[in-house]
Amino acid sequence: MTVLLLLLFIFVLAIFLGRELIQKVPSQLHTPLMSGTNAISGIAIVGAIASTAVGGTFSTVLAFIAVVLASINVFGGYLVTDRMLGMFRAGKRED
Amino acid sequence: MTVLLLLLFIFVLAIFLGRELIQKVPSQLHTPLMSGTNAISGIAIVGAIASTAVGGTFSTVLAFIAVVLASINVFGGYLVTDRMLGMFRAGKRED
Amino acid sequence: MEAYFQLAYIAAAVLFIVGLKMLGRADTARRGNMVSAVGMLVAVVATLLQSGVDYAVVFAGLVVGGGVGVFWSRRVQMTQMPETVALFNGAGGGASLLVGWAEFLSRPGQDTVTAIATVLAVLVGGVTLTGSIVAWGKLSERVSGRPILFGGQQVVNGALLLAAVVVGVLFAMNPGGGYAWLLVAIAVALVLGVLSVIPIGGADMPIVISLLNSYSGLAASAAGFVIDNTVLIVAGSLVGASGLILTQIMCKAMNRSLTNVLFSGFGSATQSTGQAVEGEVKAMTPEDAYFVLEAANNVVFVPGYGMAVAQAQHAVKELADLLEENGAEVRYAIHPVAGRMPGHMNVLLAEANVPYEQLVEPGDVNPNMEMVDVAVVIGANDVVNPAAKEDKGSPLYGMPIIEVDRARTTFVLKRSMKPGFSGVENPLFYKDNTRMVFGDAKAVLGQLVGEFKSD
Amino acid sequence: MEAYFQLAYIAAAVLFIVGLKMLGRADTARRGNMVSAVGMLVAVVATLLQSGVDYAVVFAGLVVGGGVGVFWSRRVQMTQMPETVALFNGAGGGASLLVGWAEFLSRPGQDTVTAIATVLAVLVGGVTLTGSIVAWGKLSERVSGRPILFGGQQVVNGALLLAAVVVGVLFAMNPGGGYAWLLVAIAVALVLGVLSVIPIGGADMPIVISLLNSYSGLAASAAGFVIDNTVLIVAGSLVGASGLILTQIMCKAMNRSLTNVLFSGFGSATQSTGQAVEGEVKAMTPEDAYFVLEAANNVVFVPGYGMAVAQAQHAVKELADLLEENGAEVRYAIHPVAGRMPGHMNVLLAEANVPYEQLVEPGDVNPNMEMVDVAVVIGANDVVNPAAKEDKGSPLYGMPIIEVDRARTTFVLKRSMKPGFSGVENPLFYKDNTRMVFGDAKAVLGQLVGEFKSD
Ligand SMILES: NC(=O)c1ccc[n+]([C@@H]2O[C@H](COP(=O)([O-])OP(=O)(O)OC[C@H]3O[C@@H](n4cnc5c(N)ncnc54)[C@H](OP(=O)(O)O)[C@@H]3O)[C@@H](O)[C@H]2O)c1
Ligand SMILES: NC(=O)c1ccc[n+]([C@@H]2O[C@H](COP(=O)([O-])OP(=O)(O)OC[C@H]3O[C@@H](n4cnc5c(N)ncnc54)[C@H](OP(=O)(O)O)[C@@H]3O)[C@@H](O)[C@H]2O)c1
Repeated sequence: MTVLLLLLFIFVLAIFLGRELIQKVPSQLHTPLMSGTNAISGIAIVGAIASTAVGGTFSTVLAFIAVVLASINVFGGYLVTDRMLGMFRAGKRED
Repeated sequence: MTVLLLLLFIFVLAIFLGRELIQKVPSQLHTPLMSGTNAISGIAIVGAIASTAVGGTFSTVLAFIAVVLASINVFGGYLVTDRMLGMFRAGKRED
Repeated sequence: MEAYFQLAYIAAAVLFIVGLKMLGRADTARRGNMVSAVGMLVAVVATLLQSGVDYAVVFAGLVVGGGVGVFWSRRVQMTQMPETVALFNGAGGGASLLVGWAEFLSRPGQDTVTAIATVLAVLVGGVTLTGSIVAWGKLSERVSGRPILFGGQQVVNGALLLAAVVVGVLFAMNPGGGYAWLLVAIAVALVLGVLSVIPIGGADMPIVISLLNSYSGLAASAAGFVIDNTVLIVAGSLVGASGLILTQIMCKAMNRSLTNVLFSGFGSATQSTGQAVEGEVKAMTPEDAYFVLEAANNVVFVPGYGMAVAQAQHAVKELADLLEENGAEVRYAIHPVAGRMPGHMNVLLAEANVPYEQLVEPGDVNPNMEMVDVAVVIGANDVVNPAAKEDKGSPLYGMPIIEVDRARTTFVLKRSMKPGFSGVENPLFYKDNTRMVFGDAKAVLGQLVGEFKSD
Repeated sequence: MEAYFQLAYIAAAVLFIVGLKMLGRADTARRGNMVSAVGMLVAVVATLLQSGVDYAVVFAGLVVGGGVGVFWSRRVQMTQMPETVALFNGAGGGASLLVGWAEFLSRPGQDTVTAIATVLAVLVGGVTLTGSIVAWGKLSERVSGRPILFGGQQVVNGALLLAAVVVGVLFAMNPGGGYAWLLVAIAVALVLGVLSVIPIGGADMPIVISLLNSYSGLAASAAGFVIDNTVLIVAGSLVGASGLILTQIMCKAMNRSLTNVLFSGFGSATQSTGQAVEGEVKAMTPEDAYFVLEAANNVVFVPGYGMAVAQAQHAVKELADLLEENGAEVRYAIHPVAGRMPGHMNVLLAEANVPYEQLVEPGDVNPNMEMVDVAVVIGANDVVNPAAKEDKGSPLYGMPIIEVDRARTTFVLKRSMKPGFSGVENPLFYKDNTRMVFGDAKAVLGQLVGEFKSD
C-alpha cells in the first residue's frame, strides 16, 4: 500500500513536470517535438521486457509481440526524430 | 529500502519541478516570491509536529521549540507575503 | 541489487526530463533527442539485468522490432513524417495493451488497484493502437481523408465509451476472475479507437496524432502501475502531460479548439463561405508574370499546402536564386499552419537548402507589406485569406494571416479557383492587385525559371 | 488510514505546486500565496491526525509560535520586509535542525541513510538559522552592514566547511553511537552560518536571504528523509530548487554573480572609481528648480534608495499630482535594483498610491529620453550612473541603467556628492544638463510642493 501511494505521488509530480517542460515551442518544432515525445512513450519497452519473465506459452507470445511493437516505437521514434531535426540543422547551417 | 528509493525519486522530481516553476519573474515580485517560498519552507512544521510523538523529556522540549519556530515561519511567512502582495494590489486598483 | 536498478531508473528519468526540455528549443532539440535516447538505453539495460527476463524472447523481439523501426525511419520521406509517427505511436500503445494482458495472464490474483491499472493500460493502449492506425491510413491516403460520418455516430461513440467504463469497473471489482471482461475491454478499446478517429478530417490528423501520443504515454504509465515500475510511470506521465500541452499549442496555432477538432467533422462538407465575394478575377500568363518579377526589388514567397502537393520547393529555390542574382531581396513568409503539419513548409524549404535567415514569420513581414513589390503565393490559400481579418461570419475569422492583399502586386499560383482546406472562398483572388497564375505550381515556376534563363 | 494521510499529502503537494506557479505572476500572486497556505493547512491537519502526536505540546507550540508570527508580520513596515523574511526563514531552518536532533534522541538505532539525512538536516538547518539571524541583524542595522573581514577568513570558513563534512561522515558511519558527533555538527553549523554571512555587505543581504531560503527548503527535505515524510521532502525540495533559481534571477538583475556576492566582500571599501570625472558641478536651489518644472510638459521621476531613506514617497506623489494639474505628463522610471531589495520602489510608491500605469521600466523610457523635459532623480545614484555604459573600467560597467543623462534637464536630489551603494563616482553629476538640488529628498520635495502651492 505504501509503495503504491508513493508511486501515485511520483505519477502526480511527473504529470506536473511534463506540463511545465513544454512551453512556447516555435511552430516549426511542433512535429519533431511530437515525434520526440512519441519516442519517449516507447518506454513501454521496459514493461514489455519485464513481461517476458512471466512464463506460459500464450503469455510469452504476447510478451514477444509487445517487445516487437515497443522496439518499433523506440528505434523508429528516435531515428525519425533525429532525421527531422537533422533537416532543420542542414537548413540552418547556411547562416 | 524500496521506500527510500521511491522517496529519492520523489525528491529528484520535485527538484526539477521547483526549477521549472520559477521563470521570468518580474523584478517587483522578487521579494514577495522569496517570502512566499519561505512560507512554504515552513513545512518543517509537519516534521516538528511528528517529532512530538517521540517521548523523552529533552526530546519533547526540542520538539516543542521546533513547533514554535516552525509556526513562526508558517504564520509569519504567509501573512507577511499576503501583506506585501496586498500593497501591489492597492497600487494596481487605480488603473 | 534492486537498489541499483532503481537508481538507474532515476537516472533514466532525469535524462528524459532534460531531453524533453531541450527538445523544445531549436538550438538544442537534436541533442535533446539524443539525451532522451540515452535515457531509454539506461532504462532498457537496467531492466534486462533484472532476474527472470527471457533473453531469447527479448532478443528476438528487439531484432525484429528494431529492424522494422530502423528500416522504416530511413525509408520514409519528410512529407510522410506525421503518418510514420502515428504508426510508431500505435505500436507503443499496442505494447502497453499487451503488457497489461500478459501480466494478467501470469498473475491472475491481482488486487483491485493492479486490476484498475491493468484495465486502463488495456483500454488506453487499445484506443491508441487502432486510432493511430486509422490516422496513419488517412494521412497516407490509404483510407479516405474525408471525415467518415454516419447517422448516430456520436451516440455510438458515447455508448462505446460508457461500455469501456462499465467493463473496466466490472473487471476491477472482480480482480483475477474477470478474464472475459478483460477480453471485452480489449475489443471495446480497439473498436473505439477506430470509430473515434474516422469522423475526423485528414487535415486534422496532426492534432489527433499528438493527442494519441499523449494517450500512449498514459497507457505506459498505467502499465507501470501494473508492474510497479517507476520509470514507466514517470516517462509515461511526462509524455502524457507534455503531449496534452503540445496538442493544445497546436490547436491554438490553427485557431481551433480541441473539442472542435474531435467532434465537429471539420472539412466534411464545403461550408458556407460567409460573405459573397465581389470583384473580378484577373489571370496572368507566366510570361507576363516574368516581366513583373524581373522589375521587382522586394519579393516575398508565401508557400502553402499546394507547394507540398506539387513538390515545388526546389523550383521555388531556383527562382529565388535567379531573382537574387537579378538584384531583388527575397524572403519566405512562413505561416505556422501552412501545409498539413506543423513545420511542414520549414521542412520542405530546408530540404531545398533555403537559407534559414530568409524565412520570416507573419509578424515580421506584415507591418512592412506595403514595401513588398511582389508577393508570390505558391499553393497557399487559407493562410492568405483576408476574410480572416475582414469577415466576422467567416469560419477563418480571427486567424492571423499573411496579409499579401496589402502588397503592391500579388501572384497566386494554383490550379483553379477551388477553395483550400477550410472550404472557404478567398476574396484575395478578386482584389485589384492580385493576378492568378493558373497551373501546377512546379510547372508554373519552371516556366518562370525558363524565362529568366532564356533572357 | 495511513493511505488517507498520503493522499492528503499528495493534495498538499499539488497545492504547493500550483501556488508556487501562481506566485510568479503579478495578477495571480496573491491568490497563489493563499493556495499554498491551504496546502500547508492540509498537510498540518493530516499530520495532526496521525497517532502518537502530543497534542498539548503541539498546541502550546502553535499558539506561541503562531502568536509571534502573526504579531510580527502585522507590526513590521514595508521597508523592513526583507529582514523579517530572514528571521522567519531562520526559524524554519532551526525547526529542521531540532527535528533531526529530536528524532535522533528518540530513535538512536538509525540506519546509515537516516543518519545521513539527520546530519544534513542538522547542518543545513543550523547554517540557515544563524546565517539568517546575521542577515537580519545587518539589514536592521543591529549589526554593522559593512562586510566584516578579518585575515584568513576564507581559510577559516573553508576549514569549517571541511569539518562539517568530516563530522557528517563520522556520524553517518557510526549511526546510533555518534551523539557527540551530532552535537559537534550542530555547533559547527551554527558557527559556519555566522562566519559565512558576516563578510557580505548589507546591501547584498536580499540575495543572501534568498539563498538561505533555498537552504531552509533543503533542510526540510532532509528532515523529510529522516522521518520518511513525503510532503516534507516534496515541499522542501520545491523550495530548495525554486529558491536557487530565484537567487540566480536576482543576481542577474544586479549584474552580479553568486560567487561574487558570497566571496568578494563587495562594498567593503570605497573602490577605485575607474576614470577620473571631468566637468563642473552646477547646484540649483529648489526655487529655481520650481521654475523649470513649472514649464515642463514631460517629467520622469527616478526614485532610488535615497527616497526610501528619506521616506519621501508621499512627497513625490504630491509633487506629481501638482505637475499633472499643471498639464505635465508624469511617469516614474523604476530600475529593477533601485533601492535595497527587489521591488523596493514599487512597494513604496504603491504605499503612496501612485497609479500602476505610471510606473515604467528602463526599456520603455530610455528610447525616448530626448523627449523628456525634466528627469527628477530622487536619491538614486548607481542606477543612473552613465559610467555603466561608457567606462569599461567601472565596476558598474554593463549594468543597464536609466539614461537620464540624455534628458533635456536632469535634477538630482541628494544630500551631498557622496557615491551610492557601489562606491563609484557618478559622472552624471558633472554633465552640462544636470543640476544638483542638495538636501534631504523629502525636504526638497516639500519645498517644491510649497512653491507650486504658493503660486
Ligand atoms: N499546418 C498544419 O499543421 C495543419 C494541419 C491541419 C490543417 N491545417 C490547415 O490547412 C490549411 C493550410 O493552409 P494553406 O494555405 O497552406 O493551404 P490550403 O488553404 O489548404 O490551400 C492549398 C491550395 O493549394 C492549391 N494546390 C493544390 N495542389 C496544387 C498544385 N499541385 N499546384 C498549385 N497549387 C496547388 C489548392 O488550390 P487548387 O486546387 O486550385 O490548386 C489549394 O487551394 C489551413 O486551413 C490550416 O488550418 C494545417
Ligand atoms: N534593489 C535591490 O534588490 C538591491 C539589493 C542590493 C544592492 N543593491 C544595489 O543598490 C544600488 C541601488 O541604486 P540606487 O541608485 O537606488 O541607490 P544608491 O546608488 O545606493 O544611491 C542612493 C543615493 O541616495 C542618496 N540619499 C541617501 N539618503 C538620502 C536622503 N535622505 N535624501 C536624498 N538622498 C539621499 C545618497 O546620496 P547622499 O548620501 O549624497 O544623499 C546615495 O547616493 C545599486 O548599486 C544596486 O546594485 C540593490
